[in-house]
Amino acid sequence: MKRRDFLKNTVVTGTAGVLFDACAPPGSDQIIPILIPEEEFIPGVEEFHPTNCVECPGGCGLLARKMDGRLVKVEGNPAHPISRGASCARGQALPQAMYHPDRVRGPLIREGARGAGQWRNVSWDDAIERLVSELAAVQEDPNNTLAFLTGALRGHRLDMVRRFTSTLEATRHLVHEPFGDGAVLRAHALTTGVEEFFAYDLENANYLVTVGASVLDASRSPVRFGRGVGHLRQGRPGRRGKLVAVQPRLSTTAAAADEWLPARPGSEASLVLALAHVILRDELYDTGFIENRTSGFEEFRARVLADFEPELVAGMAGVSVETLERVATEMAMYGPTIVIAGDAAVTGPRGLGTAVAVDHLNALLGGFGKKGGIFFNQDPPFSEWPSLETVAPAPEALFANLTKESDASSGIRALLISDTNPVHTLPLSAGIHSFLSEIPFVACFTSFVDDTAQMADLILPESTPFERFDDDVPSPSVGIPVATLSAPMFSRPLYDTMSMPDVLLRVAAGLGGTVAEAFPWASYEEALRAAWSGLHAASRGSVAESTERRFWTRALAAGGWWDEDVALNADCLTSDGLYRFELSALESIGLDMTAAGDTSRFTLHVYPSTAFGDGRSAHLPFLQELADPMTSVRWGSVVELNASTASELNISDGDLVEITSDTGSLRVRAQVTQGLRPDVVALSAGQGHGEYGRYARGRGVNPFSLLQATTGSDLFEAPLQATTVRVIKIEETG
Amino acid sequence: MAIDLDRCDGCEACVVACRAENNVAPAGPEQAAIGRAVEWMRVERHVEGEFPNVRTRFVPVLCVHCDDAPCVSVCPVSATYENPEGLNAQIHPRCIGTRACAQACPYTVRYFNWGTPKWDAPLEQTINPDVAVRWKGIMEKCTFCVQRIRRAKDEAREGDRPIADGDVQPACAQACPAEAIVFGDLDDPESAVSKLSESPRAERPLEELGTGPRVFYLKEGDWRGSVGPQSSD
Amino acid sequence: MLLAVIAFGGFQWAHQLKEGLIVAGMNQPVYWGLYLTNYVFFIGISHAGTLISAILRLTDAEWRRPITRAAEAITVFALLMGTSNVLWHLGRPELIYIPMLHPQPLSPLIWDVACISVYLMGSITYLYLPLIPDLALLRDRSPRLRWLYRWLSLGWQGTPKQHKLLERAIGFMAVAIIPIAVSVHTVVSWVFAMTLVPMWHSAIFGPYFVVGAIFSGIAALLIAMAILRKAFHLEPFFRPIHFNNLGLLMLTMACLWLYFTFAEHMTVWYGNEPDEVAVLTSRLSGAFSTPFWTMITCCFVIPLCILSFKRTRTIIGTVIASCAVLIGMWLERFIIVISSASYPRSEFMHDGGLYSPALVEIALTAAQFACFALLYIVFAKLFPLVSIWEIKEGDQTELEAELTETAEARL
Amino acid sequence: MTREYSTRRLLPSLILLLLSCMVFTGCSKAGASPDQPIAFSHRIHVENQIDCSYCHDYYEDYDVAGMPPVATCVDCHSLMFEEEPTADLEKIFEFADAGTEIPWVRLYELPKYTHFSHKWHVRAELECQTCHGEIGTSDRAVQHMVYNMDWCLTCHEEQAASVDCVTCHK
Repeated sequence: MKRRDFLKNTVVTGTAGVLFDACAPPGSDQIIPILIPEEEFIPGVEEFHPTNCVECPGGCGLLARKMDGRLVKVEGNPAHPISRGASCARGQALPQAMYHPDRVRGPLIREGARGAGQWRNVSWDDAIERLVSELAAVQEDPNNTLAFLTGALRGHRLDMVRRFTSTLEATRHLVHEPFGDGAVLRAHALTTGVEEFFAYDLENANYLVTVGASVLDASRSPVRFGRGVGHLRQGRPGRRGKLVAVQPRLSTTAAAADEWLPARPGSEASLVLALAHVILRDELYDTGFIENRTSGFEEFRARVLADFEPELVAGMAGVSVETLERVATEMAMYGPTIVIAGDAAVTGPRGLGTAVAVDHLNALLGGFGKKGGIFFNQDPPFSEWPSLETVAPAPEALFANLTKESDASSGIRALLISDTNPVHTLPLSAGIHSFLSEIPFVACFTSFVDDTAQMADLILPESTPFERFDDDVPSPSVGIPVATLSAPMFSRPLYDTMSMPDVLLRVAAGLGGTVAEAFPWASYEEALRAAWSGLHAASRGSVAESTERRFWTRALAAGGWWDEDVALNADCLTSDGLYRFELSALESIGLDMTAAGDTSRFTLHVYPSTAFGDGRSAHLPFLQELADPMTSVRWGSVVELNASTASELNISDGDLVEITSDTGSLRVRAQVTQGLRPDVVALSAGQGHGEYGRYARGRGVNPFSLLQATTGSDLFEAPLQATTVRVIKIEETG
Repeated sequence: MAIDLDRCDGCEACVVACRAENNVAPAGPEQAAIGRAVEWMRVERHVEGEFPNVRTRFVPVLCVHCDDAPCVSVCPVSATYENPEGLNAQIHPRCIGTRACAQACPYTVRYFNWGTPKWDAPLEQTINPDVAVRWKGIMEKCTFCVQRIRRAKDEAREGDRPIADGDVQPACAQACPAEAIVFGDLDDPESAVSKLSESPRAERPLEELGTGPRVFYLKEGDWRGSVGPQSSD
Repeated sequence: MLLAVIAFGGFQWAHQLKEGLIVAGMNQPVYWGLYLTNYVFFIGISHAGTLISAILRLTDAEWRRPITRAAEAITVFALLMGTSNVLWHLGRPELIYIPMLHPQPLSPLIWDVACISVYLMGSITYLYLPLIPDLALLRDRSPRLRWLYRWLSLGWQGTPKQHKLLERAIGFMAVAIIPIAVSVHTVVSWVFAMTLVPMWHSAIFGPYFVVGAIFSGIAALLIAMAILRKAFHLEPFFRPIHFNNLGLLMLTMACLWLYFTFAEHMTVWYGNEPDEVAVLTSRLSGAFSTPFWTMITCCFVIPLCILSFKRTRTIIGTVIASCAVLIGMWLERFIIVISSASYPRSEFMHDGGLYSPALVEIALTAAQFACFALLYIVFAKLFPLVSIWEIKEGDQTELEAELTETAEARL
Repeated sequence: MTREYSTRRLLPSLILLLLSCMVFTGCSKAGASPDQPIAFSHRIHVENQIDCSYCHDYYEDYDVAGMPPVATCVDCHSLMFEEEPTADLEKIFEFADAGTEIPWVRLYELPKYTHFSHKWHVRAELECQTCHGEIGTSDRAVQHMVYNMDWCLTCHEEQAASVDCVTCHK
């Protein structure tokens, strides 16, 4: 009997330790506090261990509350610039990810056919041996390639993967992030030369327009934007900012907004440019900024004034001329104004155009570098890892584009997957299944057997953020350099798990040669310390210590490093340092959108779920039980229909309907709402998992199965509102 | 407690935070479907108007800890009572499950354990030792995180100082990104919550019933007029 | 067969005890369901007996003599059934004694507990006292169970002294029982009326419930009488005149009941308070419209049609009317309890599931009716359901005269 | 005669009632003294001037009193060469060598729905004896009493401590 249990049993107190000692899970007796020695663990005394949230791009710093040797809750880290002590629903549910009954408890090797879900437990040594041999085999044949598929990684996880893919021969790094807003990043790069999300000074802004971006529910960072909008509204006595949401569906963001412009899907770019038109026409733009810090203004002005009169756009977008005129004027009059694009609006053929148009609008209003405006992220001064003699890595390729190429997988002999679930979040038509089936060896780094891991040959169980060393550079940030740091709060993980970077280190060692040399660290912690020594050297910011060792300890205890004193900057990184009124991306934007001819078809609008994001949080019972803010649905999904549409189709609340696109069809209950355009039906992403633990499996439907795959080369993730569908009511018998 | 509806954006962080803090087990799909889900804190949605002119309000609803609570008077065994600090507390071992309080509550914020709360092992490891795990057949409700109040008092007593405004933060208030929820002592005129309760926007839910709720809602402000023309900074 | 039903009910209850009320159909916001409905209903029935027989006894209505006991028996058993509902209803029945140990005087439920226990005691005594002489009779005549009768008859010798004592006791009880009975149902109504719930929070709920109670009470009595009449060949005692008189009484009650119902709903409709109107519409045209209009039909239309004409005011007629009334009154209780609970103040509760009874609730309801019938039959087997000594006492001719006289008065 | 006739019949039932009451009240009585894995004597340790906090090292500052790890026992007993080794002493070292703790049988356990803090009771200068009895002078740990709410409340009222339900109930 371990001392801890013994204590639990003997102390006179009503702790749940006693309550649940009987049904303690196998392995839970491995839970031992790391920062204080085992003997000192006192029931009823709480400890807080800083950690980082990985559920969404927000990158919040968290404090994990530990009692009786168990992780019982997480709170926002009050010192952390992103979370400032707050957290979102998904963050709050995190502890359930660690103690989830269906977590993978050790490395698994496939038995039987792919996708059959039969696994054999193996030791880490065997698992890594297998991995090494597979990779070595791939390396031998020059026309074989190896691919590492990840989500949008951040912090040094990303650097580890890049380093790994660039040291190995013929290895590609593929990225798949369904709501990654790739077009926005590309637009930023085109206009400002900064391929990163901007930092918005919402606290001092007066007017916020979101184009598609549901910044308050799921996109990017609900916590950061939630706080920002809170301040915008009531943070400053006597000044209340205004929030305008442009999107076809009344999302939580639009619902919280003061004004909702239900623009027709695909018309966002034109709408934004129409706003620009009014501002240019009435010469309400920030002349100072335009003259001194931009280039290509005249061409832009000419184009906009020529093509985007509100009168012309209004009809197409389904927003009245008056509204356009008024909003544009308000934006200029009641600044500082910020415009944010994201989500469905920046996907599909016009996605990039929308993102660029939004940047231009910001520029017109002189938002860059202005208080209450837009700033650029600043990277923490990490020290570089020893440079590699091998050539620089090929830039990340987009997985979505790769899959649909017919002989895509021909070259790829082995595929590593981490932090993404393409089988669930890629359109069926992207042919992900055939793609995977053609690859001889697939390995997954994951804590759960999800839809993708089900198709793998080898599953390498990830540790949760509470059990591993990790760091994170939040993006979007708040304009100052921020680095989150988290250490395991238990001396050993709950189960036989290992974090992906550590596995890479062991694999590298196994492969030997140049690869091994490229990874000279015994553990990921060591690698992190090497990088973080740069922050110590900078000797500024939240943690400044005499010795590197003490710096590390303090940083661990503080949950990271950030420098609040650094001056915010918005200097464009373009060749001439000027903001570029990029026009090429706007070529495709015009008034060519004809009103939908076939009235029996509706545009399908897919949006990220407040509770599940793209679906990666769908395995947590707390979130499944959470009633969606707009649809109130629990443990499932509904399709939203505009009231008038519904009555035409003779559909009422709760009816079972069938939604059919060219690529698939699914059945789901209808919800009739006023908060949606009549020519649009809306489905939430996140549900409809084939595999993802007992709570997510078979719950609701997966809208990605209806979407058409990306077409053309320079598109981003699957277009989220370019698919048209038919809706018919299913008569239920009995 | 004061809740600023103008800040609230319906993200429901408070709902999950409350669950996690107070060991509220999920009811599961079947039970949730027939209205058995327990949420001490829930976000009600009020949608008015027709497309495209739709106005929406999110109202986080929790026990308002009435000054003169209907639930207290109807309980035959005084399992619920108002404590000296004005909390309406539910004493689980005393409750016999008449559900009279639930029926009497005009805010419908009292919840009944229809069955035994289930935690699939090892999820029970996340249970907060500071809060009792309720059992079948009894009522439960928001406690304003009384366990946190107790800890805060202990600390204050430890450093023998009076308990300061902001020392106590219920799980919902702590989680709220928009800082819409403010908790404090209404008897202390200097506390942030007292000041908010004086705000012209402040109103008390169903005040006309004379229950004297201790939760204030600050209704949404009007944008026009509250913002002057563009300021140069 | 009755036993089978009861057994099934018991089994279901055991299941519920194990699993908790999760097996029942109640939910949020409908925390109160069928159990409460039955509770109110049976307590209502209980008013049959005591109240009626007491009033009649006091007013020395001679024709009452044969029917008093039948009525009093109903009271006792209905009360037992009614109170038993508390057992199923409670989340933790094992703690049912707590209200006695730590009562909270402000709670209407406590008033309820007090009143009903008093009422139960009272009506048992009231049933028992007039029984004593007959028990003595049985003790002397009956072939079997003499020990029981001896034990119960407390050595009744029929001495004038004892008679005097008994008469006084009965007289006193008759007076005492009436206010208790009235108070009981008033208090039961207050369990609802004292809350702020739409369409419960009403001043006339007290009298409304009492009227309803007597109404259903008479109905129950009539049915019981008809059955006994057939089963035990009591035709000589339960004569058409009884059915006729009770029928008329019931008719009055029907009108009174309608009046109250109308007043209750009228005020709500006119007051037009949104939350209350929500409940009202649900009754008139919404989810509860079917039960509501059935109730109106059963409680008013049918009795009116049958009972207002002498031709139809036959035994069969009154029995049919009574059945209708019982169904109607049960529905009334159901509607009162459930519909209000289903529509809480909208501002704070949007999606509340509507209530539909689960198997266990239906089973237990059935079991109660069965149990009620069983107890009644057992009682009828063991004890004379007609007060032998009272009838003896009442001089036959006098009785005849009184009967014919009243009969003529009606014509 | 009527009266006595009935009373005679009633007597047995009354007695029955009385008996059952006695049975029920008899159910909860203190004084339980389960066999411990080691015959530990508080008396000896107290007589050797070992302070309570030496083994129960949390009781002054935390909710719980704490139980000593076997190491604590070993620390002293391994140094006492003069004491003659008994079977029980051997057991200590057996447990220590096996690397397991001594599975003491618990004497006092409060309900799960209550909150209790040794700290504040010690600071209120309550004697250990108040709750734990004369354990310090006994060779065998005996449960001093079964705590019930009334008992707690009486003391709280005497000491003018909080009698608010949520002070202890959670």
